[in-house]
Amino acid sequence: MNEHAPLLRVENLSITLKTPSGEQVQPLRGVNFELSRGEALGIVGESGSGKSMSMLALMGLLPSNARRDADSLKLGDKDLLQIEDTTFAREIAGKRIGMIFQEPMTSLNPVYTIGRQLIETATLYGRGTARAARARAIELLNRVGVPEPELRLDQYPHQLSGGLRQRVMIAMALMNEPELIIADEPTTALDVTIKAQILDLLADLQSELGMGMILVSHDIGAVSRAVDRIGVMYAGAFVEKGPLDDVFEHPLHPYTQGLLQCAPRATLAHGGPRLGAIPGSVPSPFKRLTRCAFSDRCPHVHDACYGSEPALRSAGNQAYRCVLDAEQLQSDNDHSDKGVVIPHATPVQVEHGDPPVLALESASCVFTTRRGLLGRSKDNRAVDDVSIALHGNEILAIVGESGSGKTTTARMMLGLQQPTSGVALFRGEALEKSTPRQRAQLIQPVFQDPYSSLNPLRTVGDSIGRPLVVHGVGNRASRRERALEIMSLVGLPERFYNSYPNQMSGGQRQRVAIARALVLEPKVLICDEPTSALDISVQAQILNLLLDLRERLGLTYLLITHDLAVVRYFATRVVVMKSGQIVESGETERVYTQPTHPYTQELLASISDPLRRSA
Amino acid sequence: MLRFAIRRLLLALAVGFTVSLAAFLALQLATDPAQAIAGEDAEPAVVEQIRIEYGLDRPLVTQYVDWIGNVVQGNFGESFYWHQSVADLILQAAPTTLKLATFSILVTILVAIPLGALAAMRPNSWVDRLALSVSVSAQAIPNFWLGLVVIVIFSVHLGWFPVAGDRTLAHFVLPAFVLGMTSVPAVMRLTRAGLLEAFEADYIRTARAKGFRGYPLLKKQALRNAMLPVISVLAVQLGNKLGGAIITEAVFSMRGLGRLAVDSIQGGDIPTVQMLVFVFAMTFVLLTFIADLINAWIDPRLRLR
Amino acid sequence: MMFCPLKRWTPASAGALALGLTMLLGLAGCTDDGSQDDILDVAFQSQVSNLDRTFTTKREYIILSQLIDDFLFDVDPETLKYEPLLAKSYEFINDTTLDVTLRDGVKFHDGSTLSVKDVLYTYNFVLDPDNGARANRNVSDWLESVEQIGPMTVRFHLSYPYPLALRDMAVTVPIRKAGSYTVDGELDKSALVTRENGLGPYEVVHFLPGREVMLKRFEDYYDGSPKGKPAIRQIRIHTISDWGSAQAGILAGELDWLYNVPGDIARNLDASGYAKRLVGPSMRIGFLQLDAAGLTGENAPLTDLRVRRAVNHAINRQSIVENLVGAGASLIATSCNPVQFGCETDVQRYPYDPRKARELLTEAGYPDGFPLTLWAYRDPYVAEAMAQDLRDVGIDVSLRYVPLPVLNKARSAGEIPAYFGTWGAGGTADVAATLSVMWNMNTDRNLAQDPLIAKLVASAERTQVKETRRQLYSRALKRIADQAYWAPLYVFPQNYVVNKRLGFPVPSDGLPRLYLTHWRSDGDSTSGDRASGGTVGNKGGN
Amino acid sequence: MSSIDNTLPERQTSAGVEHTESLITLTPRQLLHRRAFSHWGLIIGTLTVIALVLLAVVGPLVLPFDAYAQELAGRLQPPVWAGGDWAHPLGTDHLGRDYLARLLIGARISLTVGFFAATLGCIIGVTLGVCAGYFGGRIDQAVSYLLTCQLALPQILLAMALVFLIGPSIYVVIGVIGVLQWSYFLVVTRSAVMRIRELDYIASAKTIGSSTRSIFWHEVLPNLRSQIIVIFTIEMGVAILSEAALSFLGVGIQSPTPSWGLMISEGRQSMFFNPWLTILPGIALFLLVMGVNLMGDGMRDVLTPEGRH
Repeated sequence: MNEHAPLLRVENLSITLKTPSGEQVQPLRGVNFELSRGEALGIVGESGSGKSMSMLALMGLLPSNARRDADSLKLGDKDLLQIEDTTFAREIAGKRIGMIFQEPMTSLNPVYTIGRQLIETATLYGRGTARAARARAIELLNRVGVPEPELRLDQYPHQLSGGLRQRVMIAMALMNEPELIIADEPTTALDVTIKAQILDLLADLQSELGMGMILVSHDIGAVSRAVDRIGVMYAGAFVEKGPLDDVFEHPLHPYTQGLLQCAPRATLAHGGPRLGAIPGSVPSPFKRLTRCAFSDRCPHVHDACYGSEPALRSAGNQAYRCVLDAEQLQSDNDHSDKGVVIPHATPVQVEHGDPPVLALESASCVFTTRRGLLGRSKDNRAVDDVSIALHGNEILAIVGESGSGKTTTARMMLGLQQPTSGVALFRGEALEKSTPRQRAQLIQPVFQDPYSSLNPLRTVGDSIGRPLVVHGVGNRASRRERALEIMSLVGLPERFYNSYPNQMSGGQRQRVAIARALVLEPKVLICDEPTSALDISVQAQILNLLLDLRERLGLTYLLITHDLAVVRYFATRVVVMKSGQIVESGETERVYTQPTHPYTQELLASISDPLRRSA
Repeated sequence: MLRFAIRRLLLALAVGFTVSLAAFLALQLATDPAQAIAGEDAEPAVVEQIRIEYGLDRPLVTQYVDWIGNVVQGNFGESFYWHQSVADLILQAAPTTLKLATFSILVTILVAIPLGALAAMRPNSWVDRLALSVSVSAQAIPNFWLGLVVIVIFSVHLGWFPVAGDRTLAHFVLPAFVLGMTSVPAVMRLTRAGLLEAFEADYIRTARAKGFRGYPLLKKQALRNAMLPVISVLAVQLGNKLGGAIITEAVFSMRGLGRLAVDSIQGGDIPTVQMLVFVFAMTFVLLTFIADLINAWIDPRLRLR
Repeated sequence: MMFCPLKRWTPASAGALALGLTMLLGLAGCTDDGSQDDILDVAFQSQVSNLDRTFTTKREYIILSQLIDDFLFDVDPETLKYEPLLAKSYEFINDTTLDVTLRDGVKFHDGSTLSVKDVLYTYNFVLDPDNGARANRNVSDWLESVEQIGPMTVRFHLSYPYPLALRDMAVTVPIRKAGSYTVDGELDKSALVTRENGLGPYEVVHFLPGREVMLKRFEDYYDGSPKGKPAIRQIRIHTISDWGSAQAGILAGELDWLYNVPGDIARNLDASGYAKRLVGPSMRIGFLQLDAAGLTGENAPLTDLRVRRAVNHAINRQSIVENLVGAGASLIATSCNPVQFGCETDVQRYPYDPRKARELLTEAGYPDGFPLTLWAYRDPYVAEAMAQDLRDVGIDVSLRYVPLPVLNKARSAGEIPAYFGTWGAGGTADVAATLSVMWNMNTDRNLAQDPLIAKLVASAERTQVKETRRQLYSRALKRIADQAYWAPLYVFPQNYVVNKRLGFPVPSDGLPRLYLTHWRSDGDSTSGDRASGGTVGNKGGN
Repeated sequence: MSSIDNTLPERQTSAGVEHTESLITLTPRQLLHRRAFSHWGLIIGTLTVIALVLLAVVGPLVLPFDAYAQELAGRLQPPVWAGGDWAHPLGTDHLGRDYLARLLIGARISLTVGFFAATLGCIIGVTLGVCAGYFGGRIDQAVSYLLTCQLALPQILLAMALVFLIGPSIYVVIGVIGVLQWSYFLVVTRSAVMRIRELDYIASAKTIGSSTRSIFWHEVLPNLRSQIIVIFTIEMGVAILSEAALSFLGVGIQSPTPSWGLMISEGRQSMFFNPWLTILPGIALFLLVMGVNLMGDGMRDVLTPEGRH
């Protein structure tokens, strides 16, 4: 048709899922957007918001129990609603639309070579000759930054690192020179430094090749690195759309506002304002919504919100879904942002003078693997000569990428892992000299995955009361009382007492885990990635809770994380680890502002902050 | 690779000797081989003569250690009962069992894998239900009984196949069917499960995004991954069939290794039983080794070892 | 055999089956007439692992040996008399000297001619204990030496007057060609295991151990043999150890001859019209052996005579024989087969009387019975019926049905209080073959350990005077019955199931002579040619 | 407490599409019930097994037939539909014993052997599996070797030798089958324990000071329960068939005790002439094993839905 027709037009796209129990679910409820040629659109939202689902719907990759409805679904002048799935597969999929997925580890077929997988994309249905495809594959691998491409063609996915695999995925998506490339959470599984490289590569390729690109992510910072426009999804629909800078600078929808406020920012100095958490979590897609989807979490909610779901309204370049006027929303946001500055939890006096509460001295940890009774053993040095001191009341963060040894370090400090050499000290005494029960009363962990940290067969009350049972404290009634007390401390309503973990959301489970850790009144909490499995709004709730608890109970935290933003917001002191060794440590602000080690500098360079970019 | 092969061979030997020791002890304690050799009406003097002649009066430890020594030197011993070298006996009986095992595993493959694949392509369809019914039934039918039933129907009433024995290929049709059906449930379920799991894998989503659909998706993307556990199980099943076709061989009066084993046990022929058990165990371990090799060929991730 | 095209059905033609089902059904009806190919298909239950009678003892080998070997003497299947076979004539010079003159022109299967040298070699081989011939124990006992005294005459020197010398020569010592067991100058006992060089009416075509023996008529078999020239060209011996398959084989026309067939099966097959059943006598008797000596424990209940008598009274032999064993069986009250020489039948009898049995048990101090393990290795139904009879009088019997080697092991370890035993006496019509084995003091078969009986039997074995022997045996058997050491049961019938077109003379000693079989031209005759050995060949040519 | 501003909203919600809201409000037990009562295979299997158990338990007490009484004169009578009479509805066997009564007692034998053999196998397999999975290292390697030996051992051969050695009785049969059938328990518990061992709630139990034994009993074993129940059921089916096979080969249950496998073997002698002797126990065996297997499959679907395929 004409040159000015949008590359992609999606009107009122909905998905209905039928569950095995016969219920109807609507994970996507009327999504509209357009994408011009050469434009990059970012779609952000928390898990369950429907962002990935809408992309799968576009590509015809929905599960068999899903039904797709739309008023219009057009790629250029091709009406995708009118063509058979086989035609779509032949003419569109992989040819005019290329797609990149989240998990580079599993998204490539492990049993075939890289070359075969690249080439088959271009030869399927007689799209091209194998020889041409091979040349194209080499050229593309070169372009996406895969060294020695000809060698790589004969390698298998497991022989490549995660970053390289994602580059291969990108090359694969580009094999047939698509008009549109869809990247669904392309960097979520990657380490921070790689993440930045991949995003920059995508942005470069998009502008260089003039393709349309849709970048889907839960990470606002990541998206901001590579797109022009942004759409924010909530509960199966867009709540706000607009040019990147406009949306970030003047968020209109209360959800967008909340989202921006609750993300800790690596560019803001430690001890900034308290995170603006959005209470609650995303509504279930099982409810038929007859009101604003955000109404039960919204600070501005009033009667009009319950009548029906508001339509998208436009304000300048932006569009938003709210009953309130743009000006009012704008001012409310400014008000909450600058007016009532909720302060960061008051810094508690750190007892640097005293001997450290918990320390590792020249600790190393070597794992020996042996294959079979007669096999040769192989040593893997996970932690190499690490000394860390944790002082009373401080929040010490250990930061590093995967494989840096930070979790092993934490396990040694918990007493779960014996150092191969060196020693773990608690208040100057060797940790191993104390009994597990003595340790338990002083140090407790909070783990990363709230799904695996609770025994699925125990109720919340039982899980929280379990340490008391093990330590033989109190009787049944007193334990129940104590558990309820702690539940209220961590913000869990009493009615959860008899619930099972499978009945709870991730944030709620993490509260249960924290409650269980607190029930013995320990002095130190060792938090291993406590929020990395949680949505960003829930992360803020948990971080705030941890800060409040520290203030109330005088706790000392050891935080293990890969998230540089969380560290700067949360920690008083930071230790940077790489390959089992400490490369840098010091006061948080000092490390963030004057990093000395090149690796720290590299880490910090990978930070992408939407507001800093727009600023 | 070579180290791996050698290690597997050592494992096979160790397992073989351990297992044959169990057989040796069990039989020594249970039967009187000398009497078995002599037969029903033998006179005691003859039995005693036989006992000395075959060295059955020596201490058990000596007997077993001597046996190991002989096996290591490649001497598999003389059967008391059959008056032949055990190696010859096994070589004579092996073709029948090998044929039976091969045909029956072919039956298994030809029935189970297509059925499992069809079921996986259309989960919860009528094909799936049919496949499930076949598997549930095949799992519940005692195979010795099925053997009798098919003999009555196909051999005696219809006269299509010979009744018993192993002379011609036609003799193998019914037993291979009966024995093959015993492995169908496991293999079919694994095929179906493997494919369903593969279909849900991320790389299949990638392939679908590239334009793969339908049969090419199954054949070029999912099948190879799904076959890994199937191949391991087929190896185990083949091992069981080589070592354990006892009932089928009994029902169809075939004279393969299973029959040889039963006769040797009943006849208290320790050298034969010991060697059979040893060979079975070795075969089993080596078959799993071969399955591992095939799997490593299919899946490059397994080649690291 | 079945010359059905379907025999060549292979998996490859699976498609054809689906397409032409109807056609195939039509073809499936093609019948098998065993006589067409002139092969007699025979099934043994027990596998044949060795063709050499010199080193084997089982019944199957004796049958086989009848076909491929000849002996100096032969047992007439009708009269059970010992007749010269390879011998042209014989003469007892005195009690301990026997001269045997050989026939002329007798050929081995390899074409060489039988000479005195071969006979001397054979007997000397057997006499040397180092050679391990199975007959050594029997023969070396009574035979001192052999020597040549004429061009075709051999003299046997006996150590003492031995009544069963001719039997041993007729059953246990097949004549071998001189040097048969010497291979490359060394003794090789397995020289003839797979490829016999015999003198018998059939020669081996091929032998698959444990599986199949194929024999063909030996065309150079000597004229004038009492065995006669065989009628059927080939005999194939299968091993089918299971009665289900054997029946199926008969029904499908794949087998022509079965023996030792359980009564039920024989009856059923006969009634089916596919084959006919022939019943003949056998030498085998069945009995319960009781631990009278207390081998399983000094105060074992069976050491008490009253308990043993109770056991004898408790078993309903009549019902068992009528219902389970079937036609051809006969009850016995004494511990031997009445057709045997010396088998005294006028002994103490214990008729079926459960009440008496209970009384005896009460008398013996077991009013509530006692636990007893009854062992058995064959005829499970009979064993079960007996177990039930014993339970009915209050003995708490648990039946232990095991393969023979297991039973033997337990018996030699003295762990068997009672077992259901059988004894075929090697087909010998003389109680010596039963009593000397069962009642000497050294055998673990002797659960009574009665020295008196052992002595009687031993002295009977050392005399050639028939009447003396008869009296000694009679005393022994009467004592056995008085003491109720055994519970004698019945003489086994010998059931044969044969192709309806097969002529097979039923032997009176239970040892089938397959060389006497022939195809009948009168087709479906129902009259079994019972013991009609005379109808075939020229028996008794001497 | 009230100073903490982030208490949860009253309305409970979920983020995942994979969970349905109504399911998420159920306790694990309710979830189980709901899944169980909508699973047809499970229902049919369970009903079959219950029916057979009732027949086995109650039948012999109610019916006027004796499974052991021999009546040699009345042997091999056909069932009623084949010309027999109601004195013996399913006819009589080779010794004139009532076939119906024997079939019912045979059900007891099958169930008893199946249950106890699976129990024995379960104890052995789970013990080894938990040890191997939890401790790993040399213990794991030793157990693996044991497993290889067990798998490499032709089971029927050893079973025969053992039965000859010890003498056939129901205890020996249970022992033999149990001792030879634990590999599945071992393999599954081993890998499950290896997985559970790495879960954070085990680490958490350690850090609250639980002893290893307490972790075994309170954290690991309860979470194996579903898998063990499922395997137990499946292995029970296998054990029932194994018993039948051993008895068929004459090295299992000893007559006069009726076992279906033994009855098939006895009936086999006259299968061409008295086919019911073979067919009836075969069908009974088929029904029971199918019932047990359907139950096992159903329980797998219901108890461990994550491994549904």
